[in-house]
Amino acid sequence: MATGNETKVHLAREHALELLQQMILIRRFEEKCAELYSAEKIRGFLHLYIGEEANAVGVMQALGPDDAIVATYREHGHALARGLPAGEIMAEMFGKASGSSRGRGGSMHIFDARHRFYGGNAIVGGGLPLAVGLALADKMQGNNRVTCCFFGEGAAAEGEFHEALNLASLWDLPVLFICENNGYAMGTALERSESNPDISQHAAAYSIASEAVDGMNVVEVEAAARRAVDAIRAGKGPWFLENKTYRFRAHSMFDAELYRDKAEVEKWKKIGPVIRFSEWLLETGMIHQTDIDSIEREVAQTIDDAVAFAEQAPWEPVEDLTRDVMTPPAREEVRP
Amino acid sequence: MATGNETKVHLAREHALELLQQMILIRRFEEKCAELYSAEKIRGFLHLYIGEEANAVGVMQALGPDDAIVATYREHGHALARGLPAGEIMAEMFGKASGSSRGRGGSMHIFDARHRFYGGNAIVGGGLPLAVGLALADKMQGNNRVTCCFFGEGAAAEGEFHEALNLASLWDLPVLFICENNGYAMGTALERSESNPDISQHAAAYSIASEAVDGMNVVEVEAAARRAVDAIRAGKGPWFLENKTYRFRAHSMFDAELYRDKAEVEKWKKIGPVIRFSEWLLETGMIHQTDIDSIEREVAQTIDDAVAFAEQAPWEPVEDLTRDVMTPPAREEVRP
Amino acid sequence: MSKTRTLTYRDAIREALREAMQRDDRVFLMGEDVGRYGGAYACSKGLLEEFGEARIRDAPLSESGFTGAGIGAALGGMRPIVEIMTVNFSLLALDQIVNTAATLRHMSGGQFSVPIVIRMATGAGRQLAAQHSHSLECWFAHVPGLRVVAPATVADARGMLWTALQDPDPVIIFEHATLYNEEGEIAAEGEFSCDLDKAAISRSGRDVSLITYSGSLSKTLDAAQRLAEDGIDCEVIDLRSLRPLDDATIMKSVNKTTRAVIVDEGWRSGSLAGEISARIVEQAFYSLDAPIERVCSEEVPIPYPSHLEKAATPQVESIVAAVRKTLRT
Amino acid sequence: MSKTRTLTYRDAIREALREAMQRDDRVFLMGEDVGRYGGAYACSKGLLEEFGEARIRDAPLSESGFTGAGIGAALGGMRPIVEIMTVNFSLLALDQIVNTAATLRHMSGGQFSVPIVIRMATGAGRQLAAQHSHSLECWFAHVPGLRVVAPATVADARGMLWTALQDPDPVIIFEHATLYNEEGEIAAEGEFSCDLDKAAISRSGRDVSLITYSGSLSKTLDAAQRLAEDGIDCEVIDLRSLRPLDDATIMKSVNKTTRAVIVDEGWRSGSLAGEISARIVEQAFYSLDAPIERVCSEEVPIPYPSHLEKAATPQVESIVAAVRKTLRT
Ligand SMILES: Cc1ncc(C[n+]2csc(CCOP(=O)(O)OP(=O)(O)O)c2C)c(N)n1
Ligand SMILES: Cc1ncc(C[n+]2csc(CCOP(=O)(O)OP(=O)(O)O)c2C)c(N)n1
Ligand SMILES: [Mg+2]
Ligand SMILES: [Mg+2]
Repeated sequence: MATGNETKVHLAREHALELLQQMILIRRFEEKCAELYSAEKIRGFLHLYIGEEANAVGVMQALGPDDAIVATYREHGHALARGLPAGEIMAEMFGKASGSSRGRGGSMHIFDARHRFYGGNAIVGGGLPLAVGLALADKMQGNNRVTCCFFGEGAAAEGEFHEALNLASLWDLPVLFICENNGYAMGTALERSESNPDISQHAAAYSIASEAVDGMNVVEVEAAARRAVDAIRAGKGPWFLENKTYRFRAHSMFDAELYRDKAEVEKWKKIGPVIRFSEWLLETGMIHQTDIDSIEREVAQTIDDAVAFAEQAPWEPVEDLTRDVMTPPAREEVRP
Repeated sequence: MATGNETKVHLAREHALELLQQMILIRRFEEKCAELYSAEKIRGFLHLYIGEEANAVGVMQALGPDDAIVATYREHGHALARGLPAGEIMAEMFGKASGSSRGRGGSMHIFDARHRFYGGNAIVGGGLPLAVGLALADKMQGNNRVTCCFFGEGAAAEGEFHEALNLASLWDLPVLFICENNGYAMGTALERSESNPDISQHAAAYSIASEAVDGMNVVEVEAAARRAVDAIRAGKGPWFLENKTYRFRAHSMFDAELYRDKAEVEKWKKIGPVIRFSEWLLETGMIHQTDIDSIEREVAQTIDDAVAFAEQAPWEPVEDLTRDVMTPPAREEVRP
Repeated sequence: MSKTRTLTYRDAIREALREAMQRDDRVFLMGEDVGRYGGAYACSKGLLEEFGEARIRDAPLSESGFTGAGIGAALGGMRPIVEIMTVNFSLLALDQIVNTAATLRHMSGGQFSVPIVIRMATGAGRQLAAQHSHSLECWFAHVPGLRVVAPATVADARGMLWTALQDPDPVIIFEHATLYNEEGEIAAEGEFSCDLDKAAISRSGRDVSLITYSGSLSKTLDAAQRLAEDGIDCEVIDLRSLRPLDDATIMKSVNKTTRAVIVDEGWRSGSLAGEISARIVEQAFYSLDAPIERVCSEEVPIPYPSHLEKAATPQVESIVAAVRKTLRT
Repeated sequence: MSKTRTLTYRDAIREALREAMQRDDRVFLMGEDVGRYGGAYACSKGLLEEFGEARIRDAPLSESGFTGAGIGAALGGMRPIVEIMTVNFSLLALDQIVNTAATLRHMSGGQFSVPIVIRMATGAGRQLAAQHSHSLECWFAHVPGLRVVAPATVADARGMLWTALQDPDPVIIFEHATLYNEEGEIAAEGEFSCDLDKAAISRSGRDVSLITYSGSLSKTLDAAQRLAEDGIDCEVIDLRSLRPLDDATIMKSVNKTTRAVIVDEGWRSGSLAGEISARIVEQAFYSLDAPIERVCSEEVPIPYPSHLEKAATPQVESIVAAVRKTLRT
């Protein structure tokens, strides 16, 4: 995987394979989730990211291990791209004690302190002020870290979105805002919820630099994210990317999809991030079908392992019901 | 008083005197309030409008009796300019049963159904969604009415401001937004609360037409309000005016004014709406000192009457404490 | 009139919405995804086609904004029904509901009433975890200026809406998320609207009064059934109205049975059950033969896994145990 | 250590803020007008000059935004003190407080704690009418994941903040708006921090337990004083902590006196007083010689005029009357 601060993406073969591998992992992982949802292994709300993989995968390339991530209820992709163990994510969805959040959160609330992955927030817009605060803490402590906040275009109508953008800009905080504009908030098309559907203009109203990005193109997303992260690390305050993307599946497993045409979905599927990137790589000769086959095999193995891990993971004992509501005294920090 | 839909202000002598009279009434009324606050006749929070009179007076000229007003806790001026009886406003501040709101509300909560005066709202930004709803009701019922919503520039940072602007524009509602930008929200200067202190840019982000206006110049305010109201009545959706103004007094009677220079206040006082307008009228020869004297006399009488009315007004009996929490069954409407 | 039909709670709501829209052209429905999507819980499916976009009004994600707009529209002569998807999201609208809707009449000295109806889903039981499963009915029931109801039956889901719309003051309707698929019988035709004030005796009995509401009613009835097999005769009260509370019905029952168990899905501390217990002590202290028992949710944000979610909320077993406990003394 | 000094509640808070800032550089104060203006209630006057704009951080009017930012900053290793001017405005921040701060630890399976302190003014008594005078402590006390305290004395105003800052979980501190000018004695120097858990016996007595908190404490003590003149010996309990409640102290007192009166400025229906009453019934039923009395606010948005505001809220007279009533039976 490419590292360093260069804005230009070095599309070395190895990096290309890495990007493709991650997107395919997310795709297959979520296809499995849908299956397991039907099998009633996964319950509650399940929001799939299928079609939007290029965004999480592209953006994560630009972030280092010390940076922080805040995501939404549609966060399996972000969690996987961030490197959270697939088994723990799956166990979380099973509600098992070995899950990322001890099974307490489920699909919408995946957390991982080791990866500075701050959820998993099922309140639309609710993660934005949180991200601002994480960045504020970094700024006040002199850490050169970035907080990356993912949210949907639907969140842009919420007051919390605006309050957060204003604070981030006013205080010059190192926040990377990633608006994953997939055109719909549940069944509401953007034009029907925003008087001005050009989301990046809102960023401009707060004097935040912004860019619109093709969120179906992982290379473009990575490049834009690198530019943004470089600017943020250089102390230029927050940055806003609007990634134009699309979800191929229903909003959640309860959605009858009455609000959009099948044809529209099909049109977008043709330019899907996985198919487009892999075809392009094949065409340029950078990779071969055998590479894809071996990725698929590896991914299948990872997912099998994840499911096995989740299956055999223990349930939290009922006696522990009220643990982790308050921090137990023993763990209390003593300072200064 | 000039009526009709013309955008151009006919500054006939009579109209000029009317504008001046209203501004002086507000000025003297509030000076009296300050006195009565020291005398402990008025209690709670008292926010004076002194210095900002041109805004309420100018805007009200453009509105008809069927239009609706939503204001803030700094609303004595708006209430007077809207034509609410001074005695009832004063009685409200005394907490008497003859007050505009039966004394239940006090200075921050003046209401008057006869004048479609919907308060008096002490939650910064809280009136904006309300105004949107009033306008929505008009639109749905086919009424060609305008809802005029006053608020301070401090409100622009609140999420409710943004949610309301979006709804008004998205649904093309007849709302006239009047941002009274007096430079401070309590002790916080605009530059210290908005990453982009150009408030009208926020309106633009929602595709709402806007104009910045000299809020110390009553004639200019009236002209701008007429243009706005004409556009709204013509079905062009909401309109946004940013009136640049200044408050000469403290935020409330508790404010030590640590956050601004005396010199700044003095500078603004020199271009105060009353002094500037009256001097200009005298210079042009449209009015004479005797006109001003007679306005002052009339106003003094009005205020004396108002205070007398408030003094002699009855207190609400304690037995009626819980009246007007719920609508009594007798008053229930039967329909359809 | 003796003919009946079976329908789901969801369909009852849809029918009530439809009827209200037909009967009064001031009525409209506003909320996130009530139109094209058909409602998060599908309560308004099909209504957009019948009544159009103006009256089945999809709102952007802005709970405070559209709830406030509903309040304004009510002031302006309309009869809005605002749908908030889940009580957790209503936290974003509480400023408008509490600081404006509930106070406006009083602050204006009685000049302005706010005839708005706000519907929202509440409660746990669908494994939606800590940000979608709260039961905050007690918060709303605390606020003067609001009326709060909780239809627990299909008949009430069908009947309360129209009455709420006739009310000149704000009415909050709580719909428990586990009820939407429940079926019940109602009259085939006629007038369905019903009162909003009175608690109902869902089952009459002599030994102990079980007081409950909303999603806990059916669990409580099941518990009563199970206890009946052991010869314990429970009276079950469905509160229906959470503000005001129907003290008379409660006290009459407790005076008769001398024992009370309150079943409430709210977290125990500060629950509505606490209020009811306090009232019984104030009004029927000398009738009581045993301490009042409360069966409430445990003090934990609702966890995702089914076994923990069940353990966190009232269940038939915990109700049965509480009844046995109150009878042992 | 026996030397004492007199200071106001406001100054006690300021001193506590100052000390916290000096002791721990992770601590900062954030809120509307905490800096240049000196705080709406002047609690932070002078601190900007001492600690600078980064640590005495004026926030734009955006309660949800800056409260959420405080939560994030707490996650990020800081120890933020967020000031919300008045509990009424906290309605705009409840989503962040309840859906995020209170749930995050649980939802993350214990990985993330949120060591934030949120201070806010509460209560009536200053003629600020229906949008500035609520007492919603009971709402917060209902929520698992929060700790809620209400310093009623100058010593607690001085001492609770530091302890709250040591707590790894969110702590809400309610400051009654009528207390800021009150004076009290505290030690001249030394360590001021005090526990957050235990109720205090503010006056010990044998005849009846008066249980109260925050702004009602001094009224309750005055009532006890007046009753003492008639030979009635009241025990007065200052709850101090509203979540968790110190049941042990309450029950010990009630077991001794056999009678309880709860004084709570919240509206009666759904008040914290209801919860306390329910707990007494659950834990000390057989000790009770009379129904528990509640002295609460009337069910009305707080009106502006002084005589109505007084009538709406607990007063010495109403407390005295309630005590006499409970003793008559
Ligand atoms: C405050 C709030 N309101 C409503 C919801 C219900 N809801 C969940 S997802 C969603 C749509 C969000 O759309 P968007 O932000 O575009 O994200 P996407 O789902 O498209 O990724 C809605 C309305 C919620 N979770 N939170
Ligand atoms: C939601 C909310 N937060 C805080 C306050 C306290 N407060 C009252 S007025 C005010 C300043 C408002 O400034 P602005 O909107 O510019 O109006 P101005 O007072 O200058 O007319 C503040 C912070 C409030 N009333 N409501
Ligand atoms: Mg979307
Ligand atoms: Mg201002």
